[in-house]
Amino acid sequence: MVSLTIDDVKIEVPEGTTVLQAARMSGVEIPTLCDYPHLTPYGGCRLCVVEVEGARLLQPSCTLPVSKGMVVHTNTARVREARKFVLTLLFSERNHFCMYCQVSGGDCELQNAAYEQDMTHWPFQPNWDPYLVDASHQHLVLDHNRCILCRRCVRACGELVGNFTLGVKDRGPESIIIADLDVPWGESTCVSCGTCVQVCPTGAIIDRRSAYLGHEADVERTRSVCIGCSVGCGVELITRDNRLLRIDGDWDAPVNEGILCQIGRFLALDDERERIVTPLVRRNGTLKAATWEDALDYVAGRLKPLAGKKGDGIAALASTRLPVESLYLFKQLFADKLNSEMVTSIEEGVTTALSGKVAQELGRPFEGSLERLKSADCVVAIGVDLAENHQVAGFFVKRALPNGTKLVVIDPYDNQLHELAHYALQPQAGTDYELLLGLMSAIVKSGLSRDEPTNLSELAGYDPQVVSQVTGISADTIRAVARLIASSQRPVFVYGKGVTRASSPEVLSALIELARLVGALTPDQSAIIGTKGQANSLAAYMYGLDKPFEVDGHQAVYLALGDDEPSRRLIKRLKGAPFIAVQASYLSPATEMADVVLPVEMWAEQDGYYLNLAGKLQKAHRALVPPQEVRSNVGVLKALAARLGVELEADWRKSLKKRAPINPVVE
Amino acid sequence: MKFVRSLVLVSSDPDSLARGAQEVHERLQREIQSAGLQEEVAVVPVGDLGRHGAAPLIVVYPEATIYGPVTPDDVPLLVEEHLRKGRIAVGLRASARELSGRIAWLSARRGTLPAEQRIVLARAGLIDPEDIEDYILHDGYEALGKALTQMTPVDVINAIGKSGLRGRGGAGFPTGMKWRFVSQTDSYPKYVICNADESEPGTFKDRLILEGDPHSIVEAMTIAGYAVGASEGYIYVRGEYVLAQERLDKAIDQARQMGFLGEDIFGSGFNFDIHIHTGAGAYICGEETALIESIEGKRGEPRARPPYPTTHGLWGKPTVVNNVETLANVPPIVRNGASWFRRFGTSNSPGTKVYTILGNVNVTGLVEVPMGITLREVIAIYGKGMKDGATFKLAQTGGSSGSIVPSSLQDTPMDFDSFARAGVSLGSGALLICNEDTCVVDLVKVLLNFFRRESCGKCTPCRVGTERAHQILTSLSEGTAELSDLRDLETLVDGLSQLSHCGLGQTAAVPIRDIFKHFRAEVEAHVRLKICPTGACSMSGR
Amino acid sequence: MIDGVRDAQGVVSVVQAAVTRHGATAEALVPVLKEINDELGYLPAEALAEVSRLFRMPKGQLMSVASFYHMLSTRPRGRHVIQFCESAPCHVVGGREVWQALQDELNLGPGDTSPDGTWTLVTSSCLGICGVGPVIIVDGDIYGNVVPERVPELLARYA
Amino acid sequence: MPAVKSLEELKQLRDKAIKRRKAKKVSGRAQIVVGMSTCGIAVGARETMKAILEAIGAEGSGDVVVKQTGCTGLCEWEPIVEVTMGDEPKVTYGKVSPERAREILREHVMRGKVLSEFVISR
Repeated sequence: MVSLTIDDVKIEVPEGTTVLQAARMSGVEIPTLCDYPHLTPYGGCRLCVVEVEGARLLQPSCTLPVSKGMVVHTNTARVREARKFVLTLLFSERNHFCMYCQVSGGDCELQNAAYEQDMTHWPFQPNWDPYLVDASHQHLVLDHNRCILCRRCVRACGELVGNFTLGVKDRGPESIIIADLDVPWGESTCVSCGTCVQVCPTGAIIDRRSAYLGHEADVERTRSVCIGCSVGCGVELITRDNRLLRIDGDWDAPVNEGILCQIGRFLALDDERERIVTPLVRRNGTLKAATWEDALDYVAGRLKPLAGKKGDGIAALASTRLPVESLYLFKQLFADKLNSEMVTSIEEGVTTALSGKVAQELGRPFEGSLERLKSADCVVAIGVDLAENHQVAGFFVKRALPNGTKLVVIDPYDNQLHELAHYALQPQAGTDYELLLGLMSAIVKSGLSRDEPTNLSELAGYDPQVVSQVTGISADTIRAVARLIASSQRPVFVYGKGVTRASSPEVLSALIELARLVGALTPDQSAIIGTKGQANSLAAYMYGLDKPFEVDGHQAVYLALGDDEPSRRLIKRLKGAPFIAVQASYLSPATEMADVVLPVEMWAEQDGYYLNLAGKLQKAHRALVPPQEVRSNVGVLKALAARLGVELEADWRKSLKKRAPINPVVE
Repeated sequence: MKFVRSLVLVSSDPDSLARGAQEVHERLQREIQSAGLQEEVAVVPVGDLGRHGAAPLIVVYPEATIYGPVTPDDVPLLVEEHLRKGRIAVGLRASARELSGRIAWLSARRGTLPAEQRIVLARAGLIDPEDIEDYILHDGYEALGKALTQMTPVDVINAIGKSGLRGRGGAGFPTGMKWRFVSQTDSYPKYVICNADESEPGTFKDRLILEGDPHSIVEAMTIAGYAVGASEGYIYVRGEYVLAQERLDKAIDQARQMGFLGEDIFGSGFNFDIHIHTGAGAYICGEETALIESIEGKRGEPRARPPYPTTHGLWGKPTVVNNVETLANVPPIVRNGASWFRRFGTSNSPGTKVYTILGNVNVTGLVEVPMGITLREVIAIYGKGMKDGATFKLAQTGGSSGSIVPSSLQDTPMDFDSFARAGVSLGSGALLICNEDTCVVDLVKVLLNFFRRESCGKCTPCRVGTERAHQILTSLSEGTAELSDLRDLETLVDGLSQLSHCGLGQTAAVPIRDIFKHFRAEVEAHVRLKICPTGACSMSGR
Repeated sequence: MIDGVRDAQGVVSVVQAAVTRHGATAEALVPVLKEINDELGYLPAEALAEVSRLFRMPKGQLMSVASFYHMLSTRPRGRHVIQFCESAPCHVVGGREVWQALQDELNLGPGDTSPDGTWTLVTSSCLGICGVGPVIIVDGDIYGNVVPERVPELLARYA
Repeated sequence: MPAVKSLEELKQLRDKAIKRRKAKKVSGRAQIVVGMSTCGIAVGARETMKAILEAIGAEGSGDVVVKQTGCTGLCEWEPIVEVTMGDEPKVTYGKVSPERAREILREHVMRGKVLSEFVISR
């Protein structure tokens, strides 16, 4: 600990703390612009300067580490003059006429800083030169006129997302933010994660959708969980008048620490499907609006006679985007109470079969955590394209690469991570098993293994030379990759549903064995991460909702789609079903075929829990009030159960531990 | 170069001229001619020597004897006694009462020869820089041999420390202390970097050393490596210095062949090798942390300090960064000892300093003289006086440090401390001598254009401040400025010097501050009267 | 300097030659860019794309570095590049008049290239040859003690 | 060349070189040194060097050694040429254009007559 004095108050802070952090710890506010808590301090804007006794010049508090006995003054006349001077220069640099800017009025950090310093004008002649506005991006606009060159966007793009699309061209007064080799932003390698817009302090980067829709001052913010995929990123839903304006990453969310991907930030807002606002019942061949009483009675009437029937009873399918509570009620109602043998989820277990197996073999409820990925020095990605799906997990990998983390990608098919990988292995489809054993054999031969292989005799047949014949990957490459993985300190294995021959469990056994061999399985934590599917696919798996969906022969189909979109394959299978009830938020080919449609809340309207890919349980919160006739998924299932005369148990937590009941759920 | 035996300065300010200085000067030249001394004695009219009561004054070097007031009739005696017989013409000396004030220090310099003392440039222009044998013939690699076979690393650091050698890049940090910091840091590997990114306007001393004596740098870096425990060195050579790069390349090759680089140098078990890294046109890379960023393949933006390169330098490892001229002092110090080095210069700034003399003087060039010489001496002795007999107005002492030294300070000894006391900076040693036709606004506008071009753009004060200052100076020179612009300019001076991240922005303010301090009336004339007193500014927007 | 007819493959081979000579480590980046710039006259996008690939360096980062250094150009340049030293030492000994003479001959602003692609005129900070200022450099040939009258003759050597 | 492994070896190397050079001087050869630094080159040192080499070739004045050196800092006088005849003291010429270089060769090197009007130091 280091003790120092800030504004006459003595405090103790850990070594390596910056003066800015120390000041904030002791409740002293120092204005900043280029600094951002989640980015490496840059020391560029100079707004945060403070007076340090003994130092000739004012010091930037954001980059200055504390030292013993330091005496700091943050609000002397000299400091205030300096802040004003810095702001004066920034205002004179480009076009900062606030009245024409969409983020003025409380949203602009530059403007707010000026208000704090009681600035009403600036003495320097402003710069009248117009700068470009790059409006080529699908979601964002880059207006160089408002840019203060703080480089937060550049740092966020590199440090947080690992994408490095944004950069700074030229230098000095000519400096300008660019994308790639100075191409239009919309034509660049930008992945539209939008982290830049979230960190931009001014109106230089604005979001097309929410821009010019009023001030940030009168919005509501709701912390929730993104249900775009199984990563489970924390989000902040920004709403006004029951309208969703924007989605920000939640900086305090432990999973994603503020970053989001395009799906979570932008695409979630772009839902153009038609909303169902009242229950519908098919009469004379057409769906007609009905009361909830009529609709529920109709469904209950059709389902009740089918209770207990196997093969010719009810086939029930739930979306894995539904909250845990709904999945639990759904499972109870159809599997436990109505005794149907065909109760499953929309993923049909495809994405979770592997992880269930891994967890079982490891004797633990869930696999490795994403935290592990953030600190890995070697990532082996098998059958998963982290640039395409589960993108935020991909960002953790990409951003670690400049710090020396090695990446090995094993995927027979096109994979956007191939070009970033130190080794991009494309084995013949269906030869993953051989490749994994080849790697193990090479590790054992090189003497780098950290554990005794349990399958030593088997390995003998998988010399890299032999394996190269099967997989099409050269023996030298196999040896090199083996050396790379085995010599790293914190290797992490990420796999997805693309693992070929997924049906054969030995691939996974091999992967587990490989991980064990290189020390990636320690008693307290495993470094194997399966990416799984949608937001609640792990929960669906835990409730046993993971079998292939068969409609043929069943007399009724109940689909709890929520706001999910049915696949063409699913629609095909529904053809010819005698009775279809759909519990959904939007019109879709499935509702068109339905006999009864029960309107439910979409994701932003519901409260509920989600179990992410690493077994972390998180709560999503309602940010919007649903249309009047729309009910919650839980409410619909409960009402249906009541009509069927069935008692449902509400404690979903207990059963969530059932499938692998060894350790408690991480909460 | 013709090294004259005696140098005679004649004060020729308006006051002296009114009292007959012109006649004294002419008489002096005639007498010297008739005495046949014209090859040995140089007569130089200089500006104001101060002490108008005793004008016209004559100062004779090397004895620094001051005579005055001198009449034409005194001249024959003075020439006969002092210049022919070498005796001081006692009766003609200025009375002690007249020796107070600005020129009083002159007597303190009595006995100092107006000749050069070459330590770092000893071999430049003497040896074939592409021939290692020539270097060895002139004591080359002896210091390295001595260090490696007869001294411990601590001995070497102590020797450099005791010598009082201070960095010649501009800041004047004690070299021995820097080496000690690195040697005491317990993190490996360590690096030695030679900062050869010389880009100060008007400075080319390092180029001369690199082009004329490249082996001295190779030798010095190897000694530094031994002292601090580094086995790898980088020479960051300015991209524009193509010839220097070629010569260094050859020198390193030859040194490797003869075992002065590589493994087990001088049989001592010490290994060292040097890479050349070329810059690509960025003045800011002369700043040591920007230089390190540049070697690491990044934009040359200065890092936040602390931590300093001595603990977190290249690739985050302890690193010594020394300027070329600083390093060139190392082998002679190791060879001859610290006390030998202390014989030159002043006690706080021992050794010599290389100055480049440029601008409106008769002879431009580069000299290496002991620390503490004055501007007046440099102009008179080495510059051979002002060109076309013009009057000295100001000197600009090198880009980044950029002080503008008015003629009133030309008698301040040029060493780190005296200059600092006078509120000016010694800088890298460039002396741009300007005559009375130089407009300070025009000159500073050119300087600020340089700073805005070379600003890296990282910090607001420098990125915007240099631009705004240049804008205001331009409007001054065009006659379109208002009085409020002068206030803004002064605000910029304070902000730039107080808030900039690195030396570039901090010192960009210095020349502006200096002209406000020393030439305020001239600056204000551009606004109040809308005229340029020297006629240099076009005042097109008037 | 630039022949203007190098095809994409030619550009790539220049890049590869430079990388072969210096390597593809971080510290080789600036030297490699410099060599490519010398060879091609500037850094075309194809060359930077290839550097990005070989150094495994994202394009945005690469451009940030490449555009920082004034000896590197990311824009095409004329067949002959004239560097004019605009620093104070050259300025006070007649640099301004030489600049005027260059203007009279070429009528180009700083950084401009003549419409026929013959000349690019760039200003430069001090080149360290102040002892013989004013200084101009044409295609790497250094000329000192330049007086305005000499400018037409100097340019004629290249036209 | 074998690596130098001690101060003693370095001294021996130097002594040998000194002897070798002395022998050259006594033989009465002329040594011409041209200052070849960037500033010298900027004002024509290459042309001067070329003129000297061509003139020597053309007139077959065999016993002349031409060398280069760096810059002494006399920018004003560039290009600078030093002429040393045998063991006579060195004569330094300033502002040596190609024509002047040819003249120096003709008068000083061939006929031993120092062209004092161009001498800046001797």
